Amino acid sequence: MNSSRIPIRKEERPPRLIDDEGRRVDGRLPDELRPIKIEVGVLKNANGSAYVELGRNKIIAAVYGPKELHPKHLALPDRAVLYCRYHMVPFSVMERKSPAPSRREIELSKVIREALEPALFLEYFPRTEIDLFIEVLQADGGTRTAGITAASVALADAGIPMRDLVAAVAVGKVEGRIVLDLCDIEDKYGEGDMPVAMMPNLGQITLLQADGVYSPEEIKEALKLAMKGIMKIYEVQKEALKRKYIELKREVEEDYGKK
Amino acid sequence: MNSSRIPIRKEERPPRLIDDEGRRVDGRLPDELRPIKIEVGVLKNANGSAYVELGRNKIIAAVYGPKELHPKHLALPDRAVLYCRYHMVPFSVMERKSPAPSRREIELSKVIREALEPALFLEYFPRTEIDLFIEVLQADGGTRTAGITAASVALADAGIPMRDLVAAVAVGKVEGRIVLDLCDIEDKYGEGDMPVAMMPNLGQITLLQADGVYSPEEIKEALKLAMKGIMKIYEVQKEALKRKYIELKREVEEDYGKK
Amino acid sequence: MNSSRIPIRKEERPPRLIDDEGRRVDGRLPDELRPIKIEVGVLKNANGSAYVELGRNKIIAAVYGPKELHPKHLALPDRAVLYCRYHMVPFSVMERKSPAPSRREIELSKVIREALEPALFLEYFPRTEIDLFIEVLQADGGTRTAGITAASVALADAGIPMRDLVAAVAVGKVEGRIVLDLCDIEDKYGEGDMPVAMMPNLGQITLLQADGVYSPEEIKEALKLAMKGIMKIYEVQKEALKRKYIELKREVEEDYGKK
Amino acid sequence: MARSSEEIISSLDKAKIISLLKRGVRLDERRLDEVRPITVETGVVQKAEGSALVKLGNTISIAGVKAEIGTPFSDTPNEGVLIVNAEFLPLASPSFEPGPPDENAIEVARVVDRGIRSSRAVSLEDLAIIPGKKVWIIYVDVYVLNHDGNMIDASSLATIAALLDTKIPKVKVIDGENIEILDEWVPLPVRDRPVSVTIAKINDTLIVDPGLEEENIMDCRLTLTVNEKGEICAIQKGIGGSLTLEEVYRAIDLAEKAAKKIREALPPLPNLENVEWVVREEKEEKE
Amino acid sequence: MARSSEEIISSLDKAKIISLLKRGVRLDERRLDEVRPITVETGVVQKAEGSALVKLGNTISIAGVKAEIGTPFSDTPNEGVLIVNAEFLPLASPSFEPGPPDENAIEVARVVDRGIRSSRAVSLEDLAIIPGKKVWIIYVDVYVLNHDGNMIDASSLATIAALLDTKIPKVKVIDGENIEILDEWVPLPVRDRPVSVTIAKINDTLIVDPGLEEENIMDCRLTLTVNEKGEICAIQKGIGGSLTLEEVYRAIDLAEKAAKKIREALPPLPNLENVEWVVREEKEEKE
Amino acid sequence: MARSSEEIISSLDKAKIISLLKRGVRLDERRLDEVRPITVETGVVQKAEGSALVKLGNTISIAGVKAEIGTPFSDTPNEGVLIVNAEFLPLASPSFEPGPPDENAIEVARVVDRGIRSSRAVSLEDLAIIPGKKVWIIYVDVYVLNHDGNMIDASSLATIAALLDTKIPKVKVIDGENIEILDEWVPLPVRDRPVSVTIAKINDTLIVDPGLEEENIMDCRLTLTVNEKGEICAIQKGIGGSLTLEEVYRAIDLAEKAAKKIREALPPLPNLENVEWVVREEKEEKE
Repeated sequence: MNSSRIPIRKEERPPRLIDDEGRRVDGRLPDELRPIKIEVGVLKNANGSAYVELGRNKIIAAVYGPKELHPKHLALPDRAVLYCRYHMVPFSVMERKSPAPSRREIELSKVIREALEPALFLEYFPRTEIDLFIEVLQADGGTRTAGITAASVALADAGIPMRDLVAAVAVGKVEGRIVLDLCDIEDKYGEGDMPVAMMPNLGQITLLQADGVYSPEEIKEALKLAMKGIMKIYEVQKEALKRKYIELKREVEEDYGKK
Repeated sequence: MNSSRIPIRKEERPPRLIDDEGRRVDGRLPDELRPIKIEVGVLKNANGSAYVELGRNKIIAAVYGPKELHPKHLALPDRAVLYCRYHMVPFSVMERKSPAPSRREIELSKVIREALEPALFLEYFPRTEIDLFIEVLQADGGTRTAGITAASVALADAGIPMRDLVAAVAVGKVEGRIVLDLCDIEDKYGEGDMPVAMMPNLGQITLLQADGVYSPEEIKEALKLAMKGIMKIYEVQKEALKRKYIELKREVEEDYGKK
Repeated sequence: MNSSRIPIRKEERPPRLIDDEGRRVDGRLPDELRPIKIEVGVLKNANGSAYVELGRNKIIAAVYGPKELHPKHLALPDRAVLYCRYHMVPFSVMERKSPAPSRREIELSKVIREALEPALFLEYFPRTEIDLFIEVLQADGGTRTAGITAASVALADAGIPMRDLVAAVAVGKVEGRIVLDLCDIEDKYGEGDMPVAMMPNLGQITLLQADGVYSPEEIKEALKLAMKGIMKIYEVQKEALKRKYIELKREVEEDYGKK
Repeated sequence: MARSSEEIISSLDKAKIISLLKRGVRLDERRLDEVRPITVETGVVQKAEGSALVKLGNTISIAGVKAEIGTPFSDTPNEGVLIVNAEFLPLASPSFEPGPPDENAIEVARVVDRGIRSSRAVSLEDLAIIPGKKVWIIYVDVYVLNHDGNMIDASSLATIAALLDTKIPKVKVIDGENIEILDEWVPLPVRDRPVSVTIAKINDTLIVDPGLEEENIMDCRLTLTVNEKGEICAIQKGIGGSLTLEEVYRAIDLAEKAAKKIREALPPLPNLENVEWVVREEKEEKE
Repeated sequence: MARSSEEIISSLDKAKIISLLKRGVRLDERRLDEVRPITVETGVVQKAEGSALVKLGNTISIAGVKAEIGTPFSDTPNEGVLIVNAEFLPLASPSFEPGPPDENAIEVARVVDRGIRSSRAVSLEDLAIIPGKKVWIIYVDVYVLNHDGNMIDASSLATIAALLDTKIPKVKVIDGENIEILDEWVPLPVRDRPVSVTIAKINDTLIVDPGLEEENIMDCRLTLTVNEKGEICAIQKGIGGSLTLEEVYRAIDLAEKAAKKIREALPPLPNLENVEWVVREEKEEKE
Repeated sequence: MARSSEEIISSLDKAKIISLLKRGVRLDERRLDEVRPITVETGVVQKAEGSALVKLGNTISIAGVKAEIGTPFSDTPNEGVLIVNAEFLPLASPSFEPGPPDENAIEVARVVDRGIRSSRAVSLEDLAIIPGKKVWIIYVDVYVLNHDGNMIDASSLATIAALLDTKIPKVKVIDGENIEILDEWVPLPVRDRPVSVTIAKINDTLIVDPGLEEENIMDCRLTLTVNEKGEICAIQKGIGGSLTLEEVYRAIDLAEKAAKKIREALPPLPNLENVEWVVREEKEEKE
């Protein structure tokens, strides 16, 4: 709340967010995803981990558990507790963010947890805790959904039994049009942001939020577009997990070969 | 500590706090209480609750317990622990108050607890906790004493066995005179404030504080005036409890009537 | 980070920190300690305590324990936990320090603990805690080392079995020369500070830190000078403990004498 | 993170609620799409610039507005600042603990804030006094006094009612630099009345405005905030559990209808024609 | 909230103390109205603007004063600011834990502060430098080093002694705007020496200056702060338990007498005649 | 304070490591004075002014630099401000908990900071914009992503690499008062590349760059930071345990050699010839 701060990087609003040919600020069409890359098992210590790049987003997720829960009176007799922390490193954004969790980060940690819970068989691990940590190393719009995409892969990598993967993407409204996968300039200067997560195979929505103003029809259009994007992301998730599995297989075989 | 803040509501000192006829800023005589209203059982979830209006003070008190105390090593083997939190909502005062407890609120929570403890048979409930929450919705001078008045009724409403009710009022010194029940202008611009709580039937003082300068004789005069006010408040407390009891009786009878 | 603060006490850099005759700002020679005074058993409640004056440093240390550790899951099955808190009172320095522990105080609490641990037979007291509190009442350069000197005496006073006392002193670099026991002006305007703690009788270094730039040879010179200072301090520590013992003996004898 | 004690409900109660819902009936005899009785009382705290006490059945929220003059955010130098803070008071429920707002209270505050911000309910550009330097800072503090389910809608309603009740003093700016607070009080520029409606899903049934027992067993909730035009201006899915697309569409229908009903409990929008929040005066040039 | 371990005293000890008190005798052989031996040493910390170490029996408090130039509170623009902070150091007692001040330490700070403020011991209006803009901020930090009962009186005494010991530099204000700190140090404007006296009630007996064992079993305490004229300038009842009117009157008598005695241990009031804290200078007009 | 679970290692493992060390061999087959493979990748976070990801074996640290314009410290009015903050992320190890930095993370930050400050690696006097009023504030945040031992050296390396990667905009000062940020980016004035080398002592053997299993059983560690000239510019002994003078001398030798090797992984120093961070302009005099 201090306007005396002089910003050293300016992100000015471009004159148009969508041009006459329907191209967006980064050249994408309204229903086009940004380039996405997923790597599995990037951290040695975690039971499962994944790294996601989506546009300039760089996000890492790690899973520890199931493990004993301290203090014990917080344990649940009939299922595991899922703990989730979404966090942005201070240099992930234009203006340095305090390392302490903001109200925004606390809310997002909650909705991300609630977006993943429906996919997990938490009842298989009573009295335990599964810890999920999401670190945003660079933020470029859509970090919560990219974080869910990463987290879901990390949970699978940790061998936590799941009903389905959870894939997520944000849709939104930019110059009156519903578009897929907002980048940060669209997020900042557009008219609305609607993050969606689904279990794609089960057709179940596990996260839905929105700001901005929408007619009921626009919401329907947005959700359909989101589903389209989610299906693509789902494929990339599965690819990444398969790749890890194949690598693992090769390593194991090589190990045997050695002997 | 920032004088750059521009106050949007001015509470200027009136030229006189007591006029030639002995009338105070709000027209009261020196030994006159402000209008008082007490309602019992205003909150459904609490085991006991009360709402007090005294002048423009609006205060709500709620009691939960006796209940199990966590963590257990804080429990006492021979009596219940009374926990008390006095809190002002941010918009209860002219200048917005931070919602976090101030040092003042921490001190008042302590002295209020200590003003009520002597009235309670805490030894009847070993190893348990009784929680008392006082929220000041609007503050107008004398909130701690009005809070005690409310809390004592809420404790009775919760069925906690008591030696006596505790009734409380502030007296003080305004333009050299000892007056009863200071309003906030008198509190701010007067010469002293002396909050007093008593178990009226037992003649026992359970809270006594003062700021300002007093001769020993003035203290005696002030305490006598406080007792007078306390007796009136005590009647209103008993009235309120009786009314609740009668209503309850009627409801019960009506319920029986239905059948 | 607020230059609008107007300092009311100026500590200006003297034109020379060492004069042509090798005298330092307070008249000492490079290898000279400041006057030191140690008193044992200055606090009645603590199991052990010591007060140290070194130059204008005034430091008090107290030990409680070995005692039961709460919460119990922090206890170690094979040894006592040593807890250490180094703290400066707000008025111990030129510019008032916030009473909350700073990052500096947290680091120093850690290195002081680690400087004392090697001297203690912690394995004699499994599942317990030994608490060590160091309060800097006035700071004059070298508070961490003077704090260790005090703490070690307080531990001995508490009867905690020790391999050796720990004695400590800072050396440093001032106008290119290695000097013993920096005072605060030398600490502030000199080129480097190197706090050292040892178990003098065992020839073991238990604390070693440095800022400033040193050639390997300068480090050797500095460590030798530190050892020299430490030996002197060690003598004062033992003197102080002996004095306490003699006093105690006299008191006991007098008590018997009375009878 | 762990469900609080109150939420551990016997499987008996759960079975009962579900079997009632299957017959289209609720524990408290409401219809599935029926909101509990609402009362909105404004002006309850005279020392606040605006205030409202809302009862939604037995859920009680109080909101108060305080206004100050302060510095704008660096990325919106020409707008006033609106800050919504929500707290669950320990007197409201045996499951609330004293302490700073937890994730649940923060979620409520942020959902309420989002509805107001998206609908541009308060036109913040009217609250700039000296652009880039001095603007109105509007604090809304919402406190839940009794928790009987659906704190989001109760808090949202209390917030917008308190904003509608708010008056701030007109401000004079002299020579673009000096501020004088006038003794003429004007309504806050409130231009929409967004209403949030929470739908709970219990075992494939959608119900409007869940009560506490319903919340304790719901699979998930969806909150939709609806503006005066019937547009959706904020969405928040909460609690683990999931929804199909069709369920989302049905929830939107339910919310649209309920919002109209709920809005009737609110005071009308203020008449802002000819209202000025800042007057500017240039003193004669010094020679 | 819960009594600390140290306060759980065997009923044997309690019985012993009470039976002694019935015969007018105390554990440490003091009379009922007798204060423990007091020593007050000022100037113990040279880097502080003022300091004092107080021993009240085996209870030890140290207070230090630091002065800064800062901004006044908005409701008292023409007064300096005095802030009293008290902490119970963990080295003072096995029952103290490291951490920010708890309710007990806060109570001590506020009672000490109240006595000084009510008696106008420090004339804050002398500490305004540029009214509304720059004033002296006087911090007093009181630390209890050893707790053997009655920390309020020990801390109160250390505070007033440290204030009496305090010197601040004279300040020059040039053209009503610029501040220059001069090298001439003047005493703080201390104009009264309020003394607090704590009376404990144990089983209907009133005793002055309770020691730790007495505090552990007392029914309640009443602290009365007495100014130079013998007027009462602050009262604080503490600890559950209650008092009759007559007991309050007796406590006042006891406090009046003890205060006179205790005040003898304090340094005298400074001579403030002809002392100026701020000098104002107008530079020649620029043409 | 208590050793974390991970650190409780079976005595079997300990015996194995020690018996290997006696034969001059380490668990991972390194020589005693051998540092694990190092990779340094800079520019990994484009929104940061500078960044670097460092792998030291399986220990991973990421550092990012953000620059702001702010107020200098009152005791160094003519210097920019450098703030190093280190955090151990809970995703880095099963033994790390979410929460503010504990004593271990604070120690890392302060040791890293000390090396940079003592070696004057960043010439802070170049970062003053308007002396006493406006200076560059340089924040370095170092995060450990995977902990496999020796976080100090990994964090120190990431920090200096990120600083070497940093570019800040040139600033124009007009009439000594107004600041304009130009669109010309210049390297941060980094003039030395201090490298920290941590030596562990296990049972009288000194080893360089301890891995996690080695750290868990080490008696103590000594970190020596070495500048470009081969001088020591920071020392930190850590962990209970002790060293003889001779061991310190040997550690210095080991550190000198390792530092040269490690420095090869760093980018070169920037060319600062003719680089200006601030340009000053006087507008024509007003008449």
